[in-house]
Amino acid sequence: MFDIVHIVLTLLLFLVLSILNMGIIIKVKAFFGGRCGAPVLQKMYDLIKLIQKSIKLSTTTSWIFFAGPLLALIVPFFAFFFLPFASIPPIISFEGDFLLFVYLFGLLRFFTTSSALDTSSSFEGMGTARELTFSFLIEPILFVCLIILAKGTSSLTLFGFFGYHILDAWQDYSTIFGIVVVCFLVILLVENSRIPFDDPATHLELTMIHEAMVLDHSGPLLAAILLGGAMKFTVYAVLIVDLVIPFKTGILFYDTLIAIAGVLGVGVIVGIIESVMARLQLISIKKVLLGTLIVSLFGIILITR
Amino acid sequence: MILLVLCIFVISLSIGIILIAKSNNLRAYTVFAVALFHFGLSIYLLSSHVLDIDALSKLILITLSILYLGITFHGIAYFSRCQFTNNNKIVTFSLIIFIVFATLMIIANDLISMWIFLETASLACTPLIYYNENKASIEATWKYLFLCSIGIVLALIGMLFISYSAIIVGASDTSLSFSNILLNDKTFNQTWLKISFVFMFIGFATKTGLFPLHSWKADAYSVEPGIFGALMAGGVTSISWLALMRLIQIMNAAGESTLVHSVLIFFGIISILFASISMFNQLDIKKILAYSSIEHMGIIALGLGVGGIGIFGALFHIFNNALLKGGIFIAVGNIRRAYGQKTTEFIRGAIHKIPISGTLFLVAFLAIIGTPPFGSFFSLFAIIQGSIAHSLIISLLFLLGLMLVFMGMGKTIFNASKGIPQTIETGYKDTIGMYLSPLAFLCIVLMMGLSMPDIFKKLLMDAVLVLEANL
Amino acid sequence: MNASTINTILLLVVLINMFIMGSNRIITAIKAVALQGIILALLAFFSEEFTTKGTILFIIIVSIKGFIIPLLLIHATKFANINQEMKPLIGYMPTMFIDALSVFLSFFISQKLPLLPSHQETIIVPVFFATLMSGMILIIARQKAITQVIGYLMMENGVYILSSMLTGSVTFLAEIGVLLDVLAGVFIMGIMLNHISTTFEKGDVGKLTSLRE
Amino acid sequence: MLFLVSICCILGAGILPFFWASTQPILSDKFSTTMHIIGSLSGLIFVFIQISYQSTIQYMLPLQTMFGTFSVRFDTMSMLFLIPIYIISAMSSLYSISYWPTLTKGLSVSLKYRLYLSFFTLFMLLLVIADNFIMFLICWEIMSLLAYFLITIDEFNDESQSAGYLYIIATHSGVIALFGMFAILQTHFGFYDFSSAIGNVNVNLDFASAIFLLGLFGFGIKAGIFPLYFWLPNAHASAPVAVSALLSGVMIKMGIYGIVRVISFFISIPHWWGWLVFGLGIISGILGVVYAIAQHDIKKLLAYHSIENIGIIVIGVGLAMLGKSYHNDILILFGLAGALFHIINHSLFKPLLFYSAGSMIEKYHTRNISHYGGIIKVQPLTALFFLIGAVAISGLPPFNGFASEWLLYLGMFKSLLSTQNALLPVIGGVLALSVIGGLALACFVKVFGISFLGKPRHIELSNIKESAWPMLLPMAILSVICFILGVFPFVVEELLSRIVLIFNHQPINFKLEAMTDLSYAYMWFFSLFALIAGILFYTFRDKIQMNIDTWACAFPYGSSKIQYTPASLAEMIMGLFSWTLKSRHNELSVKGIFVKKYQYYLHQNDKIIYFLIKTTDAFLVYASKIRTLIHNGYMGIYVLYIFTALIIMLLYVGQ
Repeated sequence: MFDIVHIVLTLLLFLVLSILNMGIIIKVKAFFGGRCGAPVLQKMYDLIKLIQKSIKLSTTTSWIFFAGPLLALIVPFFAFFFLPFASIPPIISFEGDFLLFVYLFGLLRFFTTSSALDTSSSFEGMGTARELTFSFLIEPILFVCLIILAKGTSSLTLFGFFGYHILDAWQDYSTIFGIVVVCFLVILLVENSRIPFDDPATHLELTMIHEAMVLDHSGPLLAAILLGGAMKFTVYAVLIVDLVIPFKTGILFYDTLIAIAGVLGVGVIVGIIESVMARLQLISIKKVLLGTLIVSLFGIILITR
Repeated sequence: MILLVLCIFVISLSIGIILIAKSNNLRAYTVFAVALFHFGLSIYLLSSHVLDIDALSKLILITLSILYLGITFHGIAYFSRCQFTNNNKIVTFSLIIFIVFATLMIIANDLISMWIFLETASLACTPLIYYNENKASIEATWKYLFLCSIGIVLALIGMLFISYSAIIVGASDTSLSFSNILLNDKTFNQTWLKISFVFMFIGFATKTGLFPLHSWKADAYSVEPGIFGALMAGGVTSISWLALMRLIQIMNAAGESTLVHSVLIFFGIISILFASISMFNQLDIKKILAYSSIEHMGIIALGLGVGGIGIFGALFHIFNNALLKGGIFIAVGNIRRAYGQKTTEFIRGAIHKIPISGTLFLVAFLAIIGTPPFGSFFSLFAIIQGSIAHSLIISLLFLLGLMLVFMGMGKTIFNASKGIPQTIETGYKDTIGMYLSPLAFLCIVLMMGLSMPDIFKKLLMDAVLVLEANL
Repeated sequence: MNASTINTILLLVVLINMFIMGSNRIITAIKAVALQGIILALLAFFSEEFTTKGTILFIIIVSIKGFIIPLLLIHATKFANINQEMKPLIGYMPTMFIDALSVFLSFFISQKLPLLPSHQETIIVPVFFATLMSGMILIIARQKAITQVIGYLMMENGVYILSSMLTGSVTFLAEIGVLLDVLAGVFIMGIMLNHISTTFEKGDVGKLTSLRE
Repeated sequence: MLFLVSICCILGAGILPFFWASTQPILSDKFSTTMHIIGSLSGLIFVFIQISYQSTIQYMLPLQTMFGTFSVRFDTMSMLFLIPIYIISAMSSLYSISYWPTLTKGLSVSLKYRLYLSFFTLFMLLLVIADNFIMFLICWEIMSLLAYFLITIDEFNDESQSAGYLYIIATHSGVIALFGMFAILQTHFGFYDFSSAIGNVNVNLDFASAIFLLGLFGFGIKAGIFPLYFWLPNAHASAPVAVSALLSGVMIKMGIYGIVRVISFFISIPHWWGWLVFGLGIISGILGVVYAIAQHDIKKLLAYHSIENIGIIVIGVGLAMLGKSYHNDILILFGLAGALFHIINHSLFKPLLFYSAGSMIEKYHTRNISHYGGIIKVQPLTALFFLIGAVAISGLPPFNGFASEWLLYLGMFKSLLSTQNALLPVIGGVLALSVIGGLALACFVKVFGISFLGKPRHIELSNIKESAWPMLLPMAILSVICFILGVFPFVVEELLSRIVLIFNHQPINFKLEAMTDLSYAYMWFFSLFALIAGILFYTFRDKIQMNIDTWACAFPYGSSKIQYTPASLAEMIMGLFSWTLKSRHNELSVKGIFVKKYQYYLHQNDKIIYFLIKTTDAFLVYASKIRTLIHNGYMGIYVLYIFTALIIMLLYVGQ
């Protein structure tokens, strides 16, 4: 009984954190811009507003158009089931769960891109092409990180990666894990289409990546996508926090507090990055990602030495 | 004795009929009757011990007899089609002469008479090439005749040398009967023996058509009618292989088998490789069969050269090759008649235009390149095994050659047999007389592959024993 | 007949070879080959003991080699309107040079071969090789069919040297050498037939090089 | 017994139409299909019984050749390969009721089609159970030939004729290599059948490498491993769809079957064998998918995906080989099990994709996906099945493609932890699989998005209807199997680990066990999905209004041709792989103020096939020059050959 309550509470916390994080990024950016900025809960208001609207569909769309937003909502939520948060063990954990974790996001990508193509808009086609290319490029980086983590912690579950052994692993492989953290940060930025890889706030369709794909989603569908995006961000943030804050106090309350602070901290960092950096040229994104891949390969060489 | 009289009677009767008869049909029937008689005779010779002939001769005899029977059966239908265009007096006469001398050559028991009969039999084929009486056929005839004559001269020189090699060691018996040559293995001077081997090998190999002695083949096979091509590619080559195998026997007896083997392997490999690259972009379906013939001569040479199970394969392959070449040449002849052309520029979709001959053509092709479960596959496989037991490099070259052959030959054959036929109307239709013999040949080869009769297997094994080098 | 006489006559045969190599008219070459054949027949006849069978053989060979075949050839050239030119594929001087080389080669080879003592002092074997090779060279170096027949006749003369002089005891083989001449006759027929078939078309009579890839 | 029944039924499916197809064409098609399905069902029952009894049966047949008696042997590996043969051939037969009706295609060609189809199935069945080498070769060759006749069954299509030619030369070259391989096994090792050779060939002897290389070449051509896949795209593209499904789904797996069998002969394996196979697997996997993205011809694209999947399978086999040579049991177990599982999976989803592609091609008479668009509107079921196939082949959960890739990944990660040796292949394999996965996803988003979604580009959709049930039913069945195998992959665990024993000759300390956890996770996922989707649907079902045009930057939506094309969608990824591609495009030059009608094309093609064809052409020209040179018509020259041969031989004898 306690377990179910536990789970529900964690999931609720996760939802709240997701919405908060988006607000925090906006707040940080506003701070750097010298503005006051929207309230931290602005995103929630947006979602509520969107949910009340009706769903306007283009005549070219089909049921695939719904699959994208639906999965965008479900997959990040489900992915959180695999992650340890603070000292709370994950709901599902088995050998090789990290592969399912990665490939579920693949499934998500399949359907978001498909639903983008469902509109027959050429902007969305453009966005799809970019999204596919960049996600294809970060795939190997992610796997290199996973190899390093698996090797470093000698386990094959996400819980194992970020759970009990992580502290020892940090002591043994601090440099390499540093690389992993950087890689995860890059992955987080790319996957969640943040600056410098993509600008979610741009107004020009031609330069968008992820945003271009959701041009035709309206009302509750857009709300699903936005909430899903926020959850996805938080999932990655939790990954980073689990990695960066390996030590546990052993008391659930403090651990949770630290973790929450960590997740919000990731939001702050991303906000800072978005404020101080400009968006990269499309062409140079490939180079940056390839560079990251090479850096991560160094990590592999170091760990298997 | 009675047999001899009977033979002479049959031969003279048939020649008489051919000379007197007024119609092409009657001559064709006569030749077929001779073939039937010959078939019966071969069966009799195989089963009895009237003539003391060895298994090698028996094998070639039965091969030739089956082939000849099929060809002459096809001849009945064939000649009745061109009733009024060509007179077949000379051709049928040559056919009779050929089979008579070929048989004599097979049962000959000394080198000189073997040589004479072989040359006569091969010269008897010249009218067959000339049958169409046009410019191309005369040139091909000329080349065949001339190159064969060069071969004849060289073989004669070889025999003179072998007798000299007997003289020089002061042997008492200098006659060139096989029993003498094979038994008294030390009565020859080795140097002269080797030189004579070279001359005789080149001489006889000119008739088999190993590269680079092959030059007449493509011309002769491409100009003559398919039915005669069948006889030459199946029959003449087989009997000249018999001559070559006698040579091998002689050299084995003299303890020079290593030399023979290396020579055979060398010629085998270069024949296969040359034939394989010659087949590319070859539009003439008869020429491609000529090159295929060169290739198979190479395969047989290789099989005999590598020894072991390769000899078995080679002997079996002689049999298969004779029948398959016979079958495919007849089928090609039918196709050529149906289209009036012999290049794939015009021949397309043969299996639609003349379904039975076209299909036979395709299947015979598949059998020729060694598709299981035809007998040719087993012989080929045995030769591959032999060559692998001998040397890996050689067998790899061999396999490479086989692949190239398929690439080159397949293109032409598939183009010819598949696709959409052009509407050339020649009025030709398949009749049972036109396709029965290739069908029968294919069936025999297939049967040999799936379940070889024990009697035939024993024959092959005995023939292998004859050829095996007792080092 | 002693060895030196035989050698002198055989040298004459070699000289005739050279002469044919150098001659640029077909009729001259035909006549030279005929002469060579007669000389060889005489040589064989006088080097053996006198027998009736030998005489008959001698008469047959002289008539075939010396008269029938050459006359047939000459007739064929006229019948088929064949130009008297040799049409060399390789020039006259190079041919002669190659032929000379082949003679040296023949002598070189023959030294290495084991021979009966009686044959060692004569030059039968080298002359055989030289004549054989000369015939081959003529066939290779000249384009026309008729010159190739001449070359073939030379080869055949070479074989005759071998069969009559070296292996005299195996007379049967020597006799069947005559059969080769029959072939030569067939060739000539072929040339005539070719003439018949090509009279109506323009083309190089007697070259027979149209069948190729 | 059941097996005999199945063989007879399948035989009957091919032969019986000859008796009454002329009078009752429709009924005869259905009857033939029924026979085939009955045969397959009885065969499948036989297979499952055998698997559950775990017995190996061996029969001698009354056919004796000089190279041993024909014999058949049912071991676990044969059983595994029998399953797809039965399923897919029955599906193809069913599909053909609509796809190849006797009524419209013509009597004689349909009879041939049915005949070839049943014999093709039959010889594949016999091939898998053949024990004697000669019987194996016979079945192999006849199967290859029948495939050729099936590819070129459309005589009026020059494309399929030339593709067939390419196929047949490739496959025959492979067969010749196999002749060589089996000849070595017989002469140097004295083995005449598989059962005696398995685990008995000592690798230290000479010729072991020759066996391996010849086998890899011969079987690799059939499987379509880089760089021997050159025949595959064209053959798959121009064959009838039901045949392509069989070729891609089943026939090319026979190559893998051969490779695994050959490797299982050896007691131990040198390191370089495993590296070679593994490297070839990686290259074919990546290049296959890259070329697939570049393709716009849907069947060719699927064909390249076969190369990719074969690459994945070969990676697994290579891992198993490396495991064997490095004594790493985990790699053997997971590598081979993953490969075998992927074989089954690929043989399910690839036919599914081919069938659904065929259902489109049948209606629109073009294979070029840039002409399609919006098909989901008129053929919703085809679209659904294609989508399932696409998700499965991209290796995404919850379908079977993911399950097998997951197994491979897991094996690699496990061996990463357990030992220090063979780290490099593991890392390489993981990266390769991830790259392949990402690219495959991109590719199928492209195919699915371009052909089914959006608006029709060149084709009028108004009078097009969904395909008939015989075409849909096979897709439905395969989709269901894909889903079941994806969600409950543990059903094959036992079977796979038993086959690994055949390969390894000795027990393995590890077990495949984690697969139940996967199903458990899926259960969570599905319940979550149902919950959320249900709630959302219930809440928002009234709010849907479908009455606007797509957003076009505040302009009215223009022509449907302004949609993204397959080329433009793939351009960005292809930019990364431009060095492997042969591209051809016209100048992009728009002149003047008022732009006139302008066409731009971009064709990106396989550089390797291009290179091979170019070299072959050059070789052919050279070869025919040699022939012309040698066969020049001059008699003197011919005599010169004889003369030269004489002189050379004399010199040889003289020395």
